[in-house]
Amino acid sequence: MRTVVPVVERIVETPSTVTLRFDEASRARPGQFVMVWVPGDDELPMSLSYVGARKGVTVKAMGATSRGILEISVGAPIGIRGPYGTAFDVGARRILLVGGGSGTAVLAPAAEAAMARGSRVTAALGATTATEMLFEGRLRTAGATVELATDDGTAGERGYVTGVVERLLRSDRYDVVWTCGPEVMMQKVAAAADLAGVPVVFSVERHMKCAVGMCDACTLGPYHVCVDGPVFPADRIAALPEFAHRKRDPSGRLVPT
Amino acid sequence: MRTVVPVVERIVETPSTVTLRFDEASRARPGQFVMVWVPGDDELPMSLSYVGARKGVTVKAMGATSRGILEISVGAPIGIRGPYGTAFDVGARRILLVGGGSGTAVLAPAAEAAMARGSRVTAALGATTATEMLFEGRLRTAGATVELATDDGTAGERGYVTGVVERLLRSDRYDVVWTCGPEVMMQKVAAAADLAGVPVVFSVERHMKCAVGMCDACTLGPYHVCVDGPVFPADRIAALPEFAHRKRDPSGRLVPT
Amino acid sequence: MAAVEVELAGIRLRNPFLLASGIWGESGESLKGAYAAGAAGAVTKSIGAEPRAGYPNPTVESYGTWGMLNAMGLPNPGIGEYPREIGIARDAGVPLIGSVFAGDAEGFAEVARQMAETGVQALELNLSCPHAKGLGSEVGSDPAEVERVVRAVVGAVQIPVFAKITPNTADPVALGLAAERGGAAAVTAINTVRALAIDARLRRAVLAHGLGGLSGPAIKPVGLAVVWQLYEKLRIPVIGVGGISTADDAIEYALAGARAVQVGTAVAFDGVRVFGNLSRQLPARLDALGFPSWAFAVGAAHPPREPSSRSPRGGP
Amino acid sequence: MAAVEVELAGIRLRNPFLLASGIWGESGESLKGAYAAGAAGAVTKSIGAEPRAGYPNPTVESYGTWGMLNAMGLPNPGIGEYPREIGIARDAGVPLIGSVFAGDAEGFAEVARQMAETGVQALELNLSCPHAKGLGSEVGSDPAEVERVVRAVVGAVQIPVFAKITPNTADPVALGLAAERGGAAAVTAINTVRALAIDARLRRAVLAHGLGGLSGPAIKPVGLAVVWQLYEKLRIPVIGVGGISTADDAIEYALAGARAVQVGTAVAFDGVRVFGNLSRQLPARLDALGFPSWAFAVGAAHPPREPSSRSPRGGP
Ligand SMILES: Cc1cc2nc3c(=O)[nH]c(=O)nc-3n(C[C@H](O)[C@H](O)[C@H](O)COP(=O)(O)OP(=O)(O)OC[C@H]3O[C@@H](n4cnc5c(N)ncnc54)[C@H](O)[C@@H]3O)c2cc1C
Ligand SMILES: Cc1cc2nc3c(=O)[nH]c(=O)nc-3n(C[C@H](O)[C@H](O)[C@H](O)COP(=O)(O)OP(=O)(O)OC[C@H]3O[C@@H](n4cnc5c(N)ncnc54)[C@H](O)[C@@H]3O)c2cc1C
Ligand SMILES: Cc1cc2nc3c(=O)[nH]c(=O)nc-3n(C[C@H](O)[C@H](O)[C@H](O)COP(=O)(O)O)c2cc1C
Ligand SMILES: Cc1cc2nc3c(=O)[nH]c(=O)nc-3n(C[C@H](O)[C@H](O)[C@H](O)COP(=O)(O)O)c2cc1C
Ligand code: FES
Ligand code: FES
Repeated sequence: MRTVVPVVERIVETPSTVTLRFDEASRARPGQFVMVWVPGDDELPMSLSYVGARKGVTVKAMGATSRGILEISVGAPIGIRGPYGTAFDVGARRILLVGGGSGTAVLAPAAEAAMARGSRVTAALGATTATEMLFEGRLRTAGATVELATDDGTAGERGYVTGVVERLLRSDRYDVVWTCGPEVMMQKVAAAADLAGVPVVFSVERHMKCAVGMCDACTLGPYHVCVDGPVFPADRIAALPEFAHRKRDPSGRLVPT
Repeated sequence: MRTVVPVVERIVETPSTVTLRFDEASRARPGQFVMVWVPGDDELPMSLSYVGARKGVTVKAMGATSRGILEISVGAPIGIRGPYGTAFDVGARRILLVGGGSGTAVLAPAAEAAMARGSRVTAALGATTATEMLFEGRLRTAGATVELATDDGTAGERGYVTGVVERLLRSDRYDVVWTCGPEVMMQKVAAAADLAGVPVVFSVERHMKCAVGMCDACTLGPYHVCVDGPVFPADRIAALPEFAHRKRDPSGRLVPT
Repeated sequence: MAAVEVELAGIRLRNPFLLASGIWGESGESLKGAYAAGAAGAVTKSIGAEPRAGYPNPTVESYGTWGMLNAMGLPNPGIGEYPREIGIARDAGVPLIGSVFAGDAEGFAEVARQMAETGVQALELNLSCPHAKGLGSEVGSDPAEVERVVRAVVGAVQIPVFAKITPNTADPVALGLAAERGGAAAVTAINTVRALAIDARLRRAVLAHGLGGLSGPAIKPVGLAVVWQLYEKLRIPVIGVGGISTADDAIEYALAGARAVQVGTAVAFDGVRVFGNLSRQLPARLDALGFPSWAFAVGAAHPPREPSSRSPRGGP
Repeated sequence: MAAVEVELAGIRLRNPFLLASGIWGESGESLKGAYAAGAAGAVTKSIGAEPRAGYPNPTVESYGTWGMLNAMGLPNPGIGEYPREIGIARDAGVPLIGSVFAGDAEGFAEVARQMAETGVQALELNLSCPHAKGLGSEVGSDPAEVERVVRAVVGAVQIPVFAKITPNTADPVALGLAAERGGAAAVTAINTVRALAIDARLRRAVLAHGLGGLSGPAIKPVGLAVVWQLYEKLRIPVIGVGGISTADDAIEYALAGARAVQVGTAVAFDGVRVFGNLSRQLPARLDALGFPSWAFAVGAAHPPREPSSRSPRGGP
């Protein structure tokens, strides 16, 4: 269930993103998440960016807590609950992976697992700027074809990664698209894939408390993201009025995203 | 742990003794006891007189509760907790079994188990009168040599079974003596066996409540009869001042037996 | 097959199983989902006058299969926003019990009035949250306060009012009787048991709030005791809650005196499908135990009582 | 290796583990046996003025590995007979805490006086038996009564007096503070949690008495909460009890604020050898968790407090 483990490695991935590795024996599948407890601070859901016995989470600086996580040093103890939630089905043959910002964290282990089983992976990664590009090297090393987009054009195409995605979907055939990033981005990806007739899988985030499907904090329409997700077939959630436009705050109120 | 089962057979063994059979799957060894709960009345410790899947207890009319148990009819539900406590070591080759009154109840399944493994069993059974003799037929059927004693001489020798025991110990060699009955009787049996150099095993009774070694109701010197007993090597308890002479009442006071 | 319908303060329920407050009840879709899964109805999350974010994480700690500790801190969107959620569930036909909390009788009456306006069938007053300061348990552990709160709410609404009481008391019967005097239509028992988890490696309390409430199988014996005691002395029906995850657990509550039951933590262990399992298994289990109906089992473990000592309990 | 000796109200204990009252403590041989097995000392069975047979069987119900329910009904040989048992344990050098109960302050003072004469090192007042009518819990749930009882006993004896309080209360701190005001040298928490078991097949409560008290692992979080709360407000030491069966459980109690701990139900699960296991494992576990001694762990999960707000806690 819950365990307390020391951080055994701390890797600075980008100026705003750090990976923390820790040894934890549970079986996890790519797409699943853990609740990471920074003692004395909050406990936050984090996708596993490494799913083996030496697990990892890749954290982007957002608010106070995530910044706190970034600063955890090697040897410091953290609390881990999980793994929780649904996973990617790594059986597809030709996979297009679309990561926006730190969204790539959850896609990387899924891509690795799929490629290890013989799948062909193309990754379209977006970031604000070249130095913020996450896991480009990791994916190339694993054998993926990687295409980039940055807001400022410092790497790959200038503009949103959705442009790259549209081009890729036109020029090649895929069995599935996996995407994680801002919900508006994921919605655009889904729209493009729909045109191309390719099914899409989302990894989504909602405010989480219990992580065991009890407290209702993470509802998204009829679903609880902690147990029914975070990995969802896009067609189950893309059209929900609460997707891309609204989410629930910690009180359960619907607020604009 | 606790289970509620219907009585499936009711056998009148003697005018004052009835066996109730019930199906209960736990593994029990000869010598162990169960707590028999008569709903609405008390719960009492009873040795298992049958230890297989169809278990049995053989109850003698004493006070109100045991009389209540005697009157339970086939189909009525009873509560069973257990089996608890220590068992007879059925590995001995030549066994002398000494049962006083309903004490034979716990010896019979042990004798059967031993004979099934090739042991030779001689049984010395005592009772007030011929009609109160318990399990004589059962033991003979299983292959034991049976010798009897009754207070009124209506079966076997007139007098106490201890006389028979002394004679048997003189005329034959045994590896062990198993005995259950009044403690004064067991003490006499132990004295005789001591002279003959044969180790003795007692099955003893004390007031029981928890049956799991917690409440201290069943203390006998440094032992708790519910977990350290009821089957004891005689040399551990025969000389205790609390044996044969005193026991604890339900309040924990030492009272004369 | 044994009949399992229940009549509770004039509300007809298709079975005795209600979703307990605070589990799945923050959103209308979830209330609807519990009903679709098989629950007879749902108690909403406890709603207050204002939105509350609740305590920071960690808010839960689990103990294998026998228990769960939580200190959510009564997060809720506030009665201003909540009618939207109620609407979704009500339109789907879910029998709803609106749970509310406040710091005093006036506060309770006001939020209860607003909750009643949403069209719920009954109200449940959370007089028993063991870990939110000034909200519930302090009010809920004083019989005089309980009576005052219940009376104020009963005076403010037209629908039946249930009082949910705490097990963290020397005398649950005093609380139940106070609710009855105040005009409650039923008493719900129990809320969670005050508890705390420590992590020795981190040398601190696990939950951000420190104290929390224990729920799940471990508190079933505690809930049964309270229901048993209430049934002995109250005339109004008792709704049992605490550690129910099987039909047999529910039947034990019925035998102790519960007219209906609520299920909470089992949803975390088994998912909301637990309501389907429970409602499917109940008739067969009642049959096997020889009860012609659920109503027959209610209170059946108590020694027969003088007919005059309390009002008859009809069923279902 | 971490030091594990404890000083408790002037009594030096070789480790923090005491036998809890009511387990094994009816006979002198058993008190001696617990000490021989590794306990640092033993609390006696709660002794009253007169012999009591206790309730009829069934007196216990067990819940697999997580709990135990009992309603023994305070069986005891009475203070007239009990000195014989004490003598056996005392002669064997067992540090002894004599537990007593009565219906009111005068009764407590009288039986306490007689218990003190037997040569026990301290007294523990059972103010908390959840199921014996008129004996304990009624007295023990009213702070004013608790204070009165403790004061009466403290006035009647020369040895330290511990007050054992109930978890079945809205406000354990009020009870602890009352004991402190009355002159108690320590507070023991907790006794069992009021609970009940039903057998659906037999349609009745399992225990002959109906209500009983829950003990064992399931109540560890409940006991930790009470100890935590008491430690925050009391100046006298707290003795933790409830669900301890491993050295880690004990360390959690220490972190919550317990100076020493008692072990009860674990004896039913593991036998009295549990005391050997606990005392052997404790130093290694403290080492692994980075505590130089048991005393260091006491209260260590609490946020640092103003130095002036309470008396310093020395150790061991
Ligand atoms: C399934 C899942 C997987 C995630 N995986 C990653 C990941 O791999 N890497 C990563 O950097 N982030 C991930 N997140 C997001 C992460 O949990 C936090 O939301 C983010 O780190 C911001 O937290 P903060 O407290 O620093 O920000 P704050 O400034 O405190 O808050 C910013 C936003 O963070 C969100 N937030 C705060 N607390 C929570 C919470 N308990 N649950 C969800 N959101 C919360 C709120 O929506 C808030 O608006 C994931 C979230 C979910 C639900
Ligand atoms: C390990 C063990 C095995 C036993 N096996 C058998 C058996 O196979 N057949 C059989 O007929 N009897 C057996 N007994 C004895 C039985 O438990 C009762 O003591 C006996 O039936 C008389 O009970 P009563 O309530 O009818 O008598 P009462 O008239 O109520 O009391 C007579 C005596 O019974 C004893 N007694 C009452 N309650 C208990 C109790 N909870 N535990 C122990 N003794 C009690 C008391 O010593 C009392 O003095 C066994 C006892 C023990 C401890
Ligand atoms: C996560 C969680 C949140 C809860 N929130 C509330 C609440 O808001 N209002 C309330 O009256 N009870 C609340 N409860 C208590 C439950 O309704 C129920 O009384 C308790 O959990 C015991 O039932 P269970 O063992 O089936 O969970 C909550 C319980 C849990 C576990
Ligand atoms: C069988 C049994 C008998 C008990 N008798 C007493 C008693 O006489 N006096 C008392 O103060 N506590 C009594 N208790 C309570 C224990 O001392 C202890 O407070 C409680 O069981 C919690 O600890 P545990 O979980 O380690 O058992 C008894 C508990 C049990 C299980
Ligand atoms: S986080 Fe509690 S239901 Fe999902
Ligand atoms: S019957 Fe309780 S210790 Fe043996």
